[in-house]
Parts: sequence; structure tokens; C-alpha cells
Amino acid sequence: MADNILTITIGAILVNNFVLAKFLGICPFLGVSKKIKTALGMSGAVVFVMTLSSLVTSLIYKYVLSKTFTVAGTEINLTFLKILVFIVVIASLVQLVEIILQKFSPPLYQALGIFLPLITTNCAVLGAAELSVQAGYGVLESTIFGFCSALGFALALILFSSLREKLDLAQVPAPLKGTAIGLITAGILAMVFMGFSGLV
Amino acid sequence: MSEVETPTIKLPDPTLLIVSNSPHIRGGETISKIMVHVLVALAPAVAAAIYFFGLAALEVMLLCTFGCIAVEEIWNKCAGRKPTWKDGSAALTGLLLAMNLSAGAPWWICLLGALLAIGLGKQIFGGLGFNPFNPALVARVALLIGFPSFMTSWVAPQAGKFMACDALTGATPLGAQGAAVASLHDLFIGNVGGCLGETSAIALIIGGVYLLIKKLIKWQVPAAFIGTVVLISAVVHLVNPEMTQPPLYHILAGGLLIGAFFMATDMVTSPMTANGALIFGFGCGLITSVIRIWGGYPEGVSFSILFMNALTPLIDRSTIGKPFGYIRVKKESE
Amino acid sequence: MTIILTSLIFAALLGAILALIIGVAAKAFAVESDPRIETVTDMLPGANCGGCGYAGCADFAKAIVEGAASPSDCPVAPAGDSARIAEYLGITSEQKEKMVAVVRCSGSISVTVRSPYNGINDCRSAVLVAGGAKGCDYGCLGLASCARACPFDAIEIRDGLAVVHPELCVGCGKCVDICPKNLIVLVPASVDVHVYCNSPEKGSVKRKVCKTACIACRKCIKAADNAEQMTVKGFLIETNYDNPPLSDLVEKTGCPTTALRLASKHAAGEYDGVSK
Amino acid sequence: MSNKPRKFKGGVHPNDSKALSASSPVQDAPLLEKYTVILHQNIGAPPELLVKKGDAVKKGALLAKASGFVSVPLHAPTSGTVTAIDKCPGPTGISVPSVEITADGEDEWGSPFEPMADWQNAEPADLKQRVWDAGVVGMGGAGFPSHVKLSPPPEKPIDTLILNGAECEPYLTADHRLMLEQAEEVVLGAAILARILGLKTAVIGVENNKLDAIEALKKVAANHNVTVQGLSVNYPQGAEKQLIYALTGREVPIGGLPMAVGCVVQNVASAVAVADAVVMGRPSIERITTVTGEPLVNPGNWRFRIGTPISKALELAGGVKVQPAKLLLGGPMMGFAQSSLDVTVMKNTSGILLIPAEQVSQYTSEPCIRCGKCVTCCPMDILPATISQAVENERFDLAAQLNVLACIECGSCSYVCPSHRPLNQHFKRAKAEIMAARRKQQNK
Repeated sequence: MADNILTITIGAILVNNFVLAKFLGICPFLGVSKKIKTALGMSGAVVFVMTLSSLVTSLIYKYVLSKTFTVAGTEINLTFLKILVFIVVIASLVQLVEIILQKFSPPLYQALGIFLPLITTNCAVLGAAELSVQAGYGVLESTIFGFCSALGFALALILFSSLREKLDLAQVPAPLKGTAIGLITAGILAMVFMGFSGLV
Repeated sequence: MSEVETPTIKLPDPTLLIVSNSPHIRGGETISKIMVHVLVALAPAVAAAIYFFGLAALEVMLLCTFGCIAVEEIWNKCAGRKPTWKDGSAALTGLLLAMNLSAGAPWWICLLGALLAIGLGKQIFGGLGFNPFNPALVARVALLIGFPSFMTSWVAPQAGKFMACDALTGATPLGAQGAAVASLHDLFIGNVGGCLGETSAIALIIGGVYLLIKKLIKWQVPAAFIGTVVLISAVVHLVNPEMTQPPLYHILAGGLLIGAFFMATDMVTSPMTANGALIFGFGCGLITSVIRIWGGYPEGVSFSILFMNALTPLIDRSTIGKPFGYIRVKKESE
Repeated sequence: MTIILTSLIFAALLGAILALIIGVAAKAFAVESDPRIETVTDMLPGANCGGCGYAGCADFAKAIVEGAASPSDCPVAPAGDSARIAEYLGITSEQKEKMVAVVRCSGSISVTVRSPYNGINDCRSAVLVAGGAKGCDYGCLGLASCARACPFDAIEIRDGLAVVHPELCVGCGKCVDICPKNLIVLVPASVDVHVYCNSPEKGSVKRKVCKTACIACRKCIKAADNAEQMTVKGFLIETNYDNPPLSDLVEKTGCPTTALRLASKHAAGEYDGVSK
Repeated sequence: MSNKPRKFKGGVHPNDSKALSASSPVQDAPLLEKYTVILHQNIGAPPELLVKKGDAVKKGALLAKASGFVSVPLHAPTSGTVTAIDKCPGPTGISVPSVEITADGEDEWGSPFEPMADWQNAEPADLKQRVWDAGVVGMGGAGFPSHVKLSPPPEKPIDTLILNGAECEPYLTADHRLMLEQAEEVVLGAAILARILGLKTAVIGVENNKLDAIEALKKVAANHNVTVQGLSVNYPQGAEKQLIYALTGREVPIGGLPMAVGCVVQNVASAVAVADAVVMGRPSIERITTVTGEPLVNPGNWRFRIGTPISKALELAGGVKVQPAKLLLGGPMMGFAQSSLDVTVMKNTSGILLIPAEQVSQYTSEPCIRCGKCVTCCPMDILPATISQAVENERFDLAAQLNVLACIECGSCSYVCPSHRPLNQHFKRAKAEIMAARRKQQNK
């Protein structure tokens, strides 16, 4: 049931990389990758949020949602609340990060702009929590899974932002400048990541 | 010294004198010369491919090369740019693409490959010099994932017979298990199945040495690339021989030689600084070995080079190093 | 029924705990900003052209809210918008006269002496190489730095000379700083008579390198209604934009080198290649 | 001083085509009837004009005095009358103020100062004052006032005097002939400069493609305690920073001056000018210039007086066989392209050069294929390719980050670039824009 830690790590970072293989978290991936500095900031925020949210959600799932209580005589099982609880936890974590960032590094807060609160709706974060539940990971494994998939997200984002900074200097045909060439490059990158399939 | 007034002293006409920034003289290098030299370096591999796979190989090469030139010219015409086939880069991409296809590849695969290589791989980023990924490999990987059956229909080599063109699906040395493993001798001269450019090791080595002598490629890339593959395959082979073939086999088989000498050293998509080239080569070698030994695909060279192409901007940024006379700036001006 | 109850209680409880944590954090790390800035930014045209002298519309909005700038400083916004902003913030904003750019040079390739130049096709780069390799050291190089800088495509390069189309020009002034020869000035849109030359050299020197240079023959001063309308600067005559001449001055003067021109006609190209 | 010269990183090897004029001895240019002396011949403030139209002047008389510390006086190239104070085309393409002197034929000396016979124990301050009064500037091509170089601030001690005889630019042989024919004055000049700086010795760096010059210098170097060091032939060996590194292993910081590493570098021609000023009491009014190029009838080296028009110089060399593509002042790698023959020789004009059409560099600015040739050949170890792409996209912030200010504009990268990109012009543009932005920042 629980694959060992190594396969989770390689699996989450390279083989089924959240952005380039599972295509989760594309909107911040495209939105924030204009400059490497903002990409690093975003990666930091996402790693922090995903790791903590995987930990908290797996704890809540293990000790509350998957249990069945007997309250006033009837059997109760709250697993159907799973998505709602996950989203609430992620949203509050993001709010926490936003406040801390606004206080301690306003330039990064300015640079990330709308994409910082958007981490709440970032399907990569919710995806990590959901996937670790589906895969039946324990608390430790799902935290590692959350952390590694965040690292995968960060790797793809930094790689992609350095590519976009180089393309910023290229004479890309006018209609394709900016996001369009970004999407095409991301497509080729995803194709390259398929090379790692079957690794794990 | 009495100055003899020669009647016809002609002075230059000032209105025709060209004004430009210095320097006013230049070395003889041009882009087309470089590309021609690389094409010459590919000649032995082309000859070997035709020798082993017959006219079918020649047909694939011609289709790819002229397909690429045609796509580039059409793109230039639509984009309103002047024709650029003279610099030879489209022809080179075409030939390298052909080297990645098997002799049995149908004609439409070649043309589709040309479209992908030049269109998606190069012109969409702005033409020569701006593409982050090696165009020929973009096309190969796209075709490999899109049409796995066509791309892996290897033709068994018929040394010397030119008209043999029946597609026998003999496995490639890398994919072969157990008895079908080719002998080192066959691998060396090229009497094995596989892509046009991947078979004859001797031809590729000749081409590679030519490139090194002519200083058209940075030696760090092939050295680090092949060195890493040898190192990892040697270690893994020692630990558990069934896992993988011995290092020498790894070098001669598959696309390692053509990858290391012609694909990874493509100037546009590899790092400019010397230590950047070392990191690039090491990365390519590492990923190739990982994919070959543990990965799903038998051949990892294309994926590794493309992955390192994606890393090149990052490598360039971090290996810029400090300019001459930087050491004292921190004390004095900051 | 109890399952609904318990899930409600559980969700409420979880919400309360998290709200508590965030409330405490919000208090500990509070930072405040003025909400009016966003609304003013939306009311501005959003071209971020920098004509107001600020980095962009948001920056300009912040300056207006703090009273450091007046809404009418925005050259691009139509009069109605700046009035609405002023009224929203409850401040007064006086109306500014519409300004238009003019390139004070008529030296196209056909009328000037130029050396063959080989290098970057950009005025600010060419000026570093022998002053742009043009006979006249003060003339327009026609390599389109201003045309590329104009966010409203109001400048056209015709036969190696930059020509401003007054009807398209918004007067944001971006071209003024770009021109390496400082040929472009912002003038009131109402004035149509300009001297298209900027070289302070003697008339004889100018004539050797440019057929349409102003040789300071002062015919336009004599023909003007009163002498103050045209100012004399050494060997160069300029329109006095505080007390500008009327548009009929160009016909009345009959300028020998057609340096004195009407902006509208110059933009339409009626003086191209015309030189006595 | 280290005895074995270090090799700096990078550099290119253009064919030096010095053979055209290396074997022809220096000839004195005959007296012309008119000289147009450009007023501003030095880096720093232009001198203040003293004469007006109609004044009679002697040869070597003061035409203009220095207008500040970083400025040098200007002297008359011959005796005659000032016939015009006007403008003439300058080497940088812009017309510049100039003084026109019509010669009276006597060529009669009227130098404002006397020779200092006993210079060995003259005060260094007097010697430096003489260098300033004679109007000596760096004759390698920069034209930096020599007396400024010779007065480093007290907190920057100087321990090495280097004479630059590298002359690494192709075609030019002026310094080579100077060292061959006037080795004695070169060494004498070195000794005087050493005395001004309070040093015991000096070293003359000469590229190994001028072995006869090295021999000539070595013969006389001993009696003034001056050493001669052969240098590897590698353009830009003659650049200040590369020369200092080759001879002392020290790296001059970016934007810094040689005095920051305790060195002073003077061109061999400047040293001769110092010797002339001190020992013969003559102001700096002439210099040896190579007039060369394949299109020329007979290329050679002449000693021209400042103010000699290029047209006269080309006539001396017999005019051209075929129309050249370019006329340059200075060397082909760092010289200025001219569009008029009326430009006149200045103190820093090391060469008058005609480049035939087949050798001239045509900048077509094809896209950069990132071949890395410019990266390997750049002596300042910066990334020319990336900087030029940043400049093409007006990203001067990125260019500044990539240390474009360290660029010495030696032209090696544009020389090797297979895409014929005007890299040098990109960097000149980037530096101009960055400096303009900084000035705007300061006075905001």
C-alpha cells in the first residue's frame, strides 16, 4: 500500500510532475513566470502552503473524516465533507501567507499581486491533498507527497520562467509574443517530461 | 626629400566613404561556413546510412532536408522576411532530423517531421538563434510520442545491397534482450538496426573529430556527456550486470554518439560559457543513463538533450562568472 | 437529522478556529492603503504612456489622490474624464491647451548630403557613430527611434525624415526625450506655422549640406504682421509660440528654401523634394 | 616586476598587415602653407583660446592655455599668422572649433620655455609642470592629459611605471618606427617620467612581433635603469588593463584607473614628447603617424605637425590606386571612420588608414546563433552575445547587470562574430544610456 519514500519523491517531482504531466496549477504557472524573482517567490509560497495543507488535511482526514462516530445513536461518517474542509484549510493557510508576505516582503507581495490569493484556487494544492487521500497515504507520506509535488511545481516554474526571460529577448512573431509563446514552450516542455514516464 | 609632384594623385571620393562603428575589419567566419562544415562532418554518417540501409535512407534524407528548407521559405514568405535558406541551418536541421528517423519511415512522417522541426521548433520562436530547443529533436520526440509504431519500425541493415527496402522490424541494440544483443564489432561498423544516424559508430566518430579539430563545437559537451554515461553504466553494470550493458556497448549503441557530437552541441540551444557546457554535458549524460537503465523508453538521448536545452538559460545565468577586474569593486565602490 | 447537525457543528467549529488564527495574525501584521487609488486608476485611460511624468496610470492616480498632481496633467484623457476625476476627489482641475509635437527638420535624403552609414538602424545608436554620418550635424537621421517610441503611431518616416501627423499626435511627449538631436518640441496645436530647421550654423555652411535649411534671410520677419511673431536666434529663425503668426505667413513670405512650412501641409507631404 | 609576462584571457589574432609600412623609416612631412589646428585635443576640458584673427605667432607659441587641471595648452605648429578662428570637421564626425594658421615659411621657433639641461636633479614638480606646459597627452589614441596621470592622489601610491609599446592594432607601425629610430629618447622619456613619479625603474612592454624594436631599446635601456619586456602577440595586448595584467598580474577594477593598482601607463610616443619638452624645451606639436592601407600607392610613416589635413597626408603617400571602402583615423579595430578629407591630424592620431572593400566589415546584424566565440575572445570576461540581445530589446537594466560598463570596446567580439553583428555599437549605446540614466538620477 504505502510505496516507499523514494518512489513518491521521484514520481511527484519528475515522472508525474504536477504541472507538466498532470497539468495542475497552470494559471499561476503562466501568470507568475515572467520573471525568475517572482517565480522563486511564488514557488516558496506554494511549497509552504502545499506542505502544510497536505499535513493538516491528512491529519483531519485520518482522525475525523474517515472515522465513523455514533452520536445520539446513529452512525455518522463525515467523509463527504472532505473537499469543503480541504478548501477551507488551504484558504486560511494562504491568507496566513499573504499577511506574512505583505508584512515582511512587500515588493514580493506587489510582484505576486493577484496570484498570491489565487493559490487558494490553485488546483495543484487541492490536487495534492486529494491525490494523497486517494492513494491512501498516511500522514507522513502525504506530507512528503505534498512537499515533493510542490518541489515539482517549483522546478517546472523556475525552469519555465528562465525560458520565458530568454524568450523575452527573442524576436517572436508579434501575435505570439507573451503568453502565447509561453504556452507553446510549456507544451514542448510537457512533451520532454514524458520521457521520464515509466521511470517509477 | 624633395617631393616629386606626380601629376595624377587620386584622392578617395569622400562621399563614398562608409561610416560605421569600430571595428572596421572582421575575421572570415560566417554562419553559412559553420553550417557547411557541420554538414561535411555529417557526410561519413550519411554515407554509412546509405551503405547499410540502401536508397530508402537517401530518400528519407532528401525528403527531410528539402522539406525543412521548403517550410522555412514558406514561413519567411508569409512573415514577409527575406529568404534565409542560404545560411544552411534549415538544411542542417533537415539532415539531423533524417538521422533520427528509421529508413522505413514513410514519406509523410518525414514531411510532418520537417514541419514540426522548422515550424514548431524554430520559426515560431523567431527564427535562427532564438529557439530554446533543438529543432530536430523536438520533431523526433513529437513523432516518437505521436506515432510510436512508425518511429520504431527498424529496417535490418543489408550491407551493400541498395535496393533492399522491406521493413523487417529487427529490434535496436538497446531494445534487444538476451541473444539478439549485437556484437561490438557490428555496432562499431554499423551493421545493426536503428535510426539512420545511430548505427555506424565509426562514421560518427570521424565526424565528431572533424568538428573538434575545426573548433565548431565545445569539446566540454561531448566529453562530459559520454563520460557520464560511461561512468553510470559502468557502476550499474558492476553492481548488477543484468540491469544494463557494459559501458562500451552503451557508447556504440543507440543515439549517444550522434547526440553527443551533433545534437547536444548545437550552438543555439547549448550554453555559451565553457563550464556551462560541462554542466550541460553532465546533465545530458545523467538523464540519458537514468532513462536507458530505469526509464520506460529504450533511448533517452533525445529527452535528455531537450531537458538540458530547457535548463540552458538557467545554466547560462549561473555560469556567467565575474568580469576581469571585478574582485576589487566590492571594496572600492560599494 | 443528527448527521446534518454534527456536520454543521463540525464545519462551524473548524471555521471558528481558523478565523481566530487569521484574526490574530491580521492584527499582528496590519498594513493600510487608501482604497480611492483603485477607483481613480480605473477612470484613467490606462495607456501607461508616461505622458503625465509618472510610471503609469496607477502611479499617476496615487499622485492625484495625494494631491501631488492634477487630473488634467494626463495628456491622453479626454477633458470629460479629468473633470469627473476632479469632481470625484472634490478638487478643482484647470483645462490645459492641447499640445502637439513637431520635428524641426526638413532634411530628407533627397535634399541633404549624407555619407553611407553601416550599423544599427536606430537614431540613438547611429548618433554615437560620427554624429549619424549626416552632412548637417543637427539634422534628423530618419532611423525611426521617435516613430517606434510613439505609443499612438503619430510619427511617419518619409524619405529618411521624421514627420509628425498633428491630427494623430496626443502630445504625450515620449518622442521629445527619445530624439538624440533634440529636434522635437511640443507646441500648441493651434499654431500651424513652423520653421523646419534647428541648425545654428551660418547660412553658407547649412546650404552646402541641406537645400531646405533656414538661412536666416529674415524674409518671414519682414512679411509677418509684427516682428515679434518670429524670434531670431543667431543664424536661425524660430516661431514665437507665445505670440504665433497666422497661417497665411507662409504664402506671404515665399521662403527661399521652404524651411518655413505649414505643419498640416508638411504632414501631407506637399513640400517633399520641393526646394529652390 | 615578474619576469615572465602573463597571458590575459581571450583576445583575437587579426593578420597584422604591418608589413605594408613597417620597413619604411619615418620621414618629416614638408612644411605646408596652411594648418587647421583643432582646439580640443585632449580628454577633459577644452583649452581657452588666447589668440585672435590676424595675430602673428612663432612656431611653438601658445595658442590656447589650459582651462583647468584636466586640460592642456595648445601650441602653434609653425610660425605664421592666425587667419581664421572657425570650425572644421572633427575625427568624431562632428565639426569642432579650430584655429587656422597660414605659415610664413620661416618656421621660426618661439617656444615659451627653455630646455632643462640638468633634469636628473630637477624637482619632480618642475618636471611635471613642464610636461603640462608642453601640452603632452596620451598619444596611444585616448589623449588623456599626461600630467594628470603623473599626479596620483597621496592615498594611491604608485610603484610601477609602464611604457606602452605594444601597438597591437593591425596596420599601425608608428610606435614601432619610433622605438627603432629614437630608442634613446624613449628611454630618456621613461627615466624622466620615473623621476616625476619618484620611481627608480620603468618597464617598456613591446609585442614580440617587433623584435628589432626590442633589441634597439634593450641596447640603451640599461643606462637609465629601464627594463624591456617582450609580450605575446594577442590583440588587445596594448589595452591599459591587459598590459598591466600581463606585466604585473594586477587587475584594474571595473571603472577604476590604473593608479588604483599602483601603476601608471604612458605611450612610448608620449614619453618621447616628454623628453623633447624637458631636454630640448619643445612643446608637443608633432607626432609620427602611419599612413597605410592596400589602396595607397606607397604607404609609410611620417612625422606630421598637428593641423595637417588628411588630404595633404594622402598626397604625401602618393594618393590611392583604387577607391577605398573606408578612411579611418587610428587603427582598424578601434579607429574612427571619416567621411571628409578636411579632418586634420591631432596629437592622438596614430594612423591614417584606408581599408579596401574586400576587407571591410559589413554589419548585417543577422540573428545571434549563440556560438560563444565572442564569450571566449572577450578580454574583459563579460557576455557580449547576451548584452547585445538585451540592448536590441532596449533592456539597458539587464545590460548593466551583465557588467557592460566593464567593456573596453576593443572590438574583438565584433571581429569574430559570424553573424556580423555590430556588438561594439550595442555596448557603446548601452553605456551611453546607462550613464545618461545615472546622470538623470543624480540631478533629480
